[in-house]
Amino acid sequence: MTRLTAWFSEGRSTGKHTLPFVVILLSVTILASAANLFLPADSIFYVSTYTITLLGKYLCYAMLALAVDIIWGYCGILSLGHGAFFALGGYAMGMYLMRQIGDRGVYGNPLLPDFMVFLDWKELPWFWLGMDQFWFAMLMAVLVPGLLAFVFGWLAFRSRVTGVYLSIMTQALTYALLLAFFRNEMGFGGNNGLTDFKEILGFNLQADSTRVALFLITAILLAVIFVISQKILSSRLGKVVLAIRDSESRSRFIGYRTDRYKVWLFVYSAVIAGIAGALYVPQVGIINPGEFSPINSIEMVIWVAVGGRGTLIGAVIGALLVNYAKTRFTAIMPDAWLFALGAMFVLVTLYLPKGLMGLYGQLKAKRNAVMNKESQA
Amino acid sequence: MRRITLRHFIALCCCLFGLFSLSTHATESASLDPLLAELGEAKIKDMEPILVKIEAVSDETILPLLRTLLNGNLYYIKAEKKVIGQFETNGETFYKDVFTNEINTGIDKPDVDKIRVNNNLRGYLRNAIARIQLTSKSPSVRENAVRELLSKLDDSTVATLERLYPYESNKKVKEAMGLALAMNTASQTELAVSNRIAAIETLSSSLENDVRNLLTTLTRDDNAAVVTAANIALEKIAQRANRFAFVDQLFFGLSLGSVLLLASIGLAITFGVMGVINMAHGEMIMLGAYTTYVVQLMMPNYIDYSIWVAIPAAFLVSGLMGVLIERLVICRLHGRPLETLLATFGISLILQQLVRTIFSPLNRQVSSPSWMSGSWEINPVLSLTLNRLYILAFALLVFIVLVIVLKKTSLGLNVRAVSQNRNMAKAMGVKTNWVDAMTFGLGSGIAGIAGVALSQLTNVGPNLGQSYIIDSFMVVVFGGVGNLLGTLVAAFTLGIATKFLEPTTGAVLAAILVLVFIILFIQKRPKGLFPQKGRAAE
Amino acid sequence: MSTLDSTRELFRRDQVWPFLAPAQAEVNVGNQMILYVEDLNLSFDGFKALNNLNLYINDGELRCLIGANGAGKTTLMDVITGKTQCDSGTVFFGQNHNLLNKDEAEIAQLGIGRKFQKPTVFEEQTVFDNLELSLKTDKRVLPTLFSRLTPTQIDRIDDVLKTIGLAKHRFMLAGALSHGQKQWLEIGMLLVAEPRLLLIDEPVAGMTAQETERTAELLTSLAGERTVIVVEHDMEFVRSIARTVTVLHQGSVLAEGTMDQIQSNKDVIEVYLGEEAAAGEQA
Amino acid sequence: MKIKTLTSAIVLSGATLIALPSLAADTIKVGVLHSLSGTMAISETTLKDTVLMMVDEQNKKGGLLGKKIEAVVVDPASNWPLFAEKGRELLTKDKVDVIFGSWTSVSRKSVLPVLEELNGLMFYPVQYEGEESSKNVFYTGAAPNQQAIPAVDYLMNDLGVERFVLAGTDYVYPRTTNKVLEAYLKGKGVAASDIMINYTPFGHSDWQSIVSDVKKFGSEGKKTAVVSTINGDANVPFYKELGNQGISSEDIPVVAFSVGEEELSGLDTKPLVGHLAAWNYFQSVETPENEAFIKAWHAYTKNSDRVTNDPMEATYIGFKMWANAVTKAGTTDVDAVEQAMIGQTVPNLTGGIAVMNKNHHLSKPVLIGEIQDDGQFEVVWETDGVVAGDAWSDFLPGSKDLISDWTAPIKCGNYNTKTKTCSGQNY
Repeated sequence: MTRLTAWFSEGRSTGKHTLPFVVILLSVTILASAANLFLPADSIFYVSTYTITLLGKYLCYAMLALAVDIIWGYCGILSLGHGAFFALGGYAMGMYLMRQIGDRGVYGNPLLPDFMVFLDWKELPWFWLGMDQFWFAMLMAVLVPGLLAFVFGWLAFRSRVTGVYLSIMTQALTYALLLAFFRNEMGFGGNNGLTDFKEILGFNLQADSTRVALFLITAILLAVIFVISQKILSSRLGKVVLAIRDSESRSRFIGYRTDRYKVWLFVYSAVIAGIAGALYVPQVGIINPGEFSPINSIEMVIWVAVGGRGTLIGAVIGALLVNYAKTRFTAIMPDAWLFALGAMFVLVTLYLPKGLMGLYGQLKAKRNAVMNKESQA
Repeated sequence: MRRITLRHFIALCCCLFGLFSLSTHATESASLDPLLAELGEAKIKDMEPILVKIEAVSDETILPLLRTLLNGNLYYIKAEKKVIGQFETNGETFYKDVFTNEINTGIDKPDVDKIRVNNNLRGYLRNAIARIQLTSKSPSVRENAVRELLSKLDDSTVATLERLYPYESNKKVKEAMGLALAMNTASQTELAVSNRIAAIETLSSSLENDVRNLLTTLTRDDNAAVVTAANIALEKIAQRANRFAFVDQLFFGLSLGSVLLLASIGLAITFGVMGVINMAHGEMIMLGAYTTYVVQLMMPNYIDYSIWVAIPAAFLVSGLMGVLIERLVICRLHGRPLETLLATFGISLILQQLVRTIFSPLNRQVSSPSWMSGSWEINPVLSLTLNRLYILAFALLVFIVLVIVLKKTSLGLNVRAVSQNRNMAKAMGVKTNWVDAMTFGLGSGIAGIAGVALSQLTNVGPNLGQSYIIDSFMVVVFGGVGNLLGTLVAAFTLGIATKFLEPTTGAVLAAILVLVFIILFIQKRPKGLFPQKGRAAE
Repeated sequence: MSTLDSTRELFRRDQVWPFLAPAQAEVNVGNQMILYVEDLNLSFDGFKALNNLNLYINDGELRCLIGANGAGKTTLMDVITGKTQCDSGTVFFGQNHNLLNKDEAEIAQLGIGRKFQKPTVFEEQTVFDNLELSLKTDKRVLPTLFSRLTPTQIDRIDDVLKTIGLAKHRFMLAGALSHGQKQWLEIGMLLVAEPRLLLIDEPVAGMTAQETERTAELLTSLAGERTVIVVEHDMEFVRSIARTVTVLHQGSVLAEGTMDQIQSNKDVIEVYLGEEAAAGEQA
Repeated sequence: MKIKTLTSAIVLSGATLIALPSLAADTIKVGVLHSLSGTMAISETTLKDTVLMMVDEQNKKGGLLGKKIEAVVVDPASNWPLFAEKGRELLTKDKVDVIFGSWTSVSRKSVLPVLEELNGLMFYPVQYEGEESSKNVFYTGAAPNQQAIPAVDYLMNDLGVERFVLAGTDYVYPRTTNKVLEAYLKGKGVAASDIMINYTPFGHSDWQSIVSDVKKFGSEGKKTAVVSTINGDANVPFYKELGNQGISSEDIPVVAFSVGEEELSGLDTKPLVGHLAAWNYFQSVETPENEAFIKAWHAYTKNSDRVTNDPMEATYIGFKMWANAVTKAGTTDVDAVEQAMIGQTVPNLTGGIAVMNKNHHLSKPVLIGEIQDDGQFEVVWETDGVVAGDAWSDFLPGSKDLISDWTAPIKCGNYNTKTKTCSGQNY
């Protein structure tokens, strides 16, 4: 513990964006929430619940982008399967919320969720047991993605599956899960997934106050995770991770067990994704296998690419920007949206390999280099 | 109660009129025309008795009429109370007398209305045709006629068969008839047991479903001897049937494998040889499929030949698109495979949406040429569908051609040179840019050809590519990147594996299991089935 | 190999079973030997890169490996550092560490440092970070996460920065360094790691004359406390540093001895110096 | 000075306060919640156009309650969570009075909580699995007992089918429908060995094994039929495989619940002639209403080849009923309209009258059609009169005691007739 505190208090070069980011994030969320709760609906500054839930969703995506960025931007592992971890976290939360419905389901069965009743299942499958305990469900929300990531990473990184192969394998992983969760026999509600949630920890999910609370919690967790990640990545471990990204074999030759570093970072990232998923579900009110589809996972990557991989702040900005754009576009001209998205992929990869943040970073780096050259001469 | 619409009312009156006309003509020799008139005006459910009458009064000459009716091409001219056939060649429809075949130009769509038929009628018509055909000239026709009738052996049919059997010259027809008669004998409880058992033994050599069903009923016969005989016969049949069933499943596996091969072989070049992750590969396939559609639009009357036009066309379209993509995007991302992956994914989105906007999100109708539809009946339990046979052959052909191109031609040489050591090749004066473009074009073009083949199996829509991209990647990675043979083996392995899993696990689980297997396999052998060795691979 | 052999291997007198051996056992250099390479064989589909190669390195010596291209110099280093698996043979570090059943990281942690032909440094990080990463520390995940630079470590890095002459570029991105500077940085990364054995592949390629000179001094100064194996084509440089020279040819040792002995060795002359002279002029 | 600004501010804000309702007042807003992109766009864009067409016509007739109707279209992009989000957007930002939308069950389930929370009103125009009745939703598509059961009756009575293959895509609609059918068939004395159930994933494209299984299953003497709840894209390869393996509609007829004119337009129907589909509407039915509707549709889409289908009729009926209900209630207030809806009647496009029942489901005739080579259906059978839609199937153990009745005194979506209790209501 003392070590931890020491570690946090330590004056290492944490990213200089961190403080402003946290401040802005929290102040905005708090203002928005207040505006939603205390202002009359007809005032100009009133923030509708619709906007609140929308923002909440964006923040979950931002958290997810953070997870992808940590693994891709910093360690060079392009995972096309992060949607899987997100969805697993989501399902854990979904199962809890499902159990909370209790006998208020349409069939009024105190134990079984509705979809089990009409598939006339007699008793609860074993993996649903304990899910009525919030703490247990939340434990699962981080444990299951973490475990999956660990097993997969352990196998993959030890046998040195790298680069493109790994990306394709992760994609296969999420695809397999997609197919699996579509099956009704799996006991996760098949294509319809889990929905019609009533309350969380006894608070009515439909109530504005609950929504605002969820929104706030998401924001706070995002800030916390941001700071921790920033800390980790600016520690020596962060440097090792960068070293692995730039030249894995070299890092091995100076004595780092790169596979272990990768596994643990992968797990950490997966856990974040899981948390994001768990926060996402109560705010959008449904979780279904669609979340596993490979397309989603690839889209997450593009958020990061746009914002700028290798910078946490970039990931967050990317996620917010792209999703805002999406909401706007799909409303104005639905057909054009896919064109826009596609073009974004191509242009960003061609002209902004390091995204928006990278643009700024590149320029600065150049200037430094030039100055150094001069100082040499 | 059913509501009476104008149409029904008319129909009703006409029936009455029909009956009336019948009675008037009763005195004369029963001629067809009034019956036909009646037929033309009857409602579907009232048609069968009329057809019975027609069959009764007519001989082989009626066949064309029945056939036209069966194909739903028989029309009725209200004004003249006559039936007429509608025919269609080269896109334009015209009407001609079904018996005399003389073209009747005076008639146009509005003056006629279609005599519709439903399943029951079609069933009846087929049997009627068969009954009439028993006395046909051509042996094969007679044989089919007999086999057609096996399922409905009523006394009259049996009688006819018995009458015809002695005079039958053709061996196969005689065999078929013998079978029919044997079935009859076997089922006759009042006959002597010995005859029945003998009959059963003859039956045991046949694979016909009707025979099997008959025997299964016989196993419930009250005569013990018959029962045992029937059981033995069934056993014998079952053994043979199982062998064929296995062959059948193997074929399914191979055919799925050929589809996977076609889908992934283009990728094996772009990904395997060039190391480019082309997420738009699926869309290349899609473009090929849509090319087929467009070709068919342009030559609606020559569907049978359309494929031969479509294949080169698809190759060109997808190939050119591939070259375009390579020049515009991929060549700028050299040595950045992950970025390539993202960029090409963007391209795939754009292409999909493009197709959506041009051809609408609806699936497009691609009709299969007549020579590709239907199946090759080896025997009653084993029949291989033609289109899949052709596609299997086609896949192998494409593969061989590709191998030859890569091994023998100068392009192939350059491609291999570049893939092994780009800089050295450059130094040797190989135009690497050109080679890259060509290679990518080749890969995409082959994907286009795959699209042509797939358009015969599945629906041609914007999502066509999406459904194959992951499988293709699996195949290539599993087979070992940069190794065409590996791709071949992998494709067929996965195809057969899936098909043999399916019966036990069901389609979904089979797919999942195969995926998981590949994931684990790659952990064990990161370089696939046939890895590239040596320092080059580092 | 057969079960009998494997059991023999298992019960060898001269080593304890891995699970009994202490994790970071001190390298046992009993009879002055630090590296034992015995009948090493390796072939890349058909081509024998290493062919019954035997090589013994004394503790604290500075050994030069020379040989034509494809003689197996780099491959040998690959095998020693665990980058490549050999087909047969044994490689022991001291008497108690069998290198063949260790991976790169373990070998590096035993104190074997390597410098590559073409300099590989972490281009996205500063010179200082490059050195910090290669410090001799506990390199497991958690310790690394919570590790902090101790003053001594910082001093250590500063010393090395001075030695390699990059003191004023310490906060510059390694990627922005010149080729020669990268060479130096890589050598520096070896130094901070305080290894027992340094494997150095063509250190002076692309260095100016005086840089080469300084490298020579550095290497000679290292020898003694550390063991150094240098692979080099530049014969001048070899002559300037070498005490013992080993000539590799077609994957096995052709000759071994002082520079003069080598030069007078006739088969060396025929198979090696001829070509090398030519190559030397090119360089 | 200060006071001036203050007063002006008050005036302004007051103005806005007045302005806001008056703005909302001069049009009636109809929300359209159909996917215009993504996988479901294929089916749903058509329904969007239908609603817009209906709105046009209504406005030509002078709108409703003397106000113009304004359609607000959003795109949930076939992404289920987005249905909830866009639904909320329609109800809170655009303040629509009614929503026409959603196709798949999951999208409806996704938007349902939002509707009940904000007390919105939605018309759901697609045949579905039943087992639901919400105060805020009117189901104008067919319930299982309006499609599946008549179809099976037809097979048994008219075609003498004794063995059944229940083939479906693995999601809730086929699952439920097949459960209902299984129970029903067993009730009719069909042996379990004569029922084969098979589920395949979405977009399943390799049907070889399954079709050959069906062929085997069908070759055992008894007349066999396939009851297909196969969804969307999977149908084309399925029918192609049927054709190629030489299964003609006389040997083994296939009766489909999800294949309509729209789906057929995507494939070559020659090999399918004679296979069946059960719907409440076919384009080929000849009634004046239908002819008028088709003409209007062609005029609106400026494309005389566009086909019409059952969900379009459902949308048509839904819209007309809503319009009538609003006129009857004299307001667009949801609760008033909801009550006014019950008992509304609108002439079907296929003749006869559709009635909105107490359980928010329609009474409609059920038609069975044979596929013709021109991609149309020929009606071969239809129910005598109309069939009332069942919200809760009598053939499922979970729901046989449940009924839905939105009139006083019960006013409940799932009322248990045994325990006399009402459960699972969200308000």
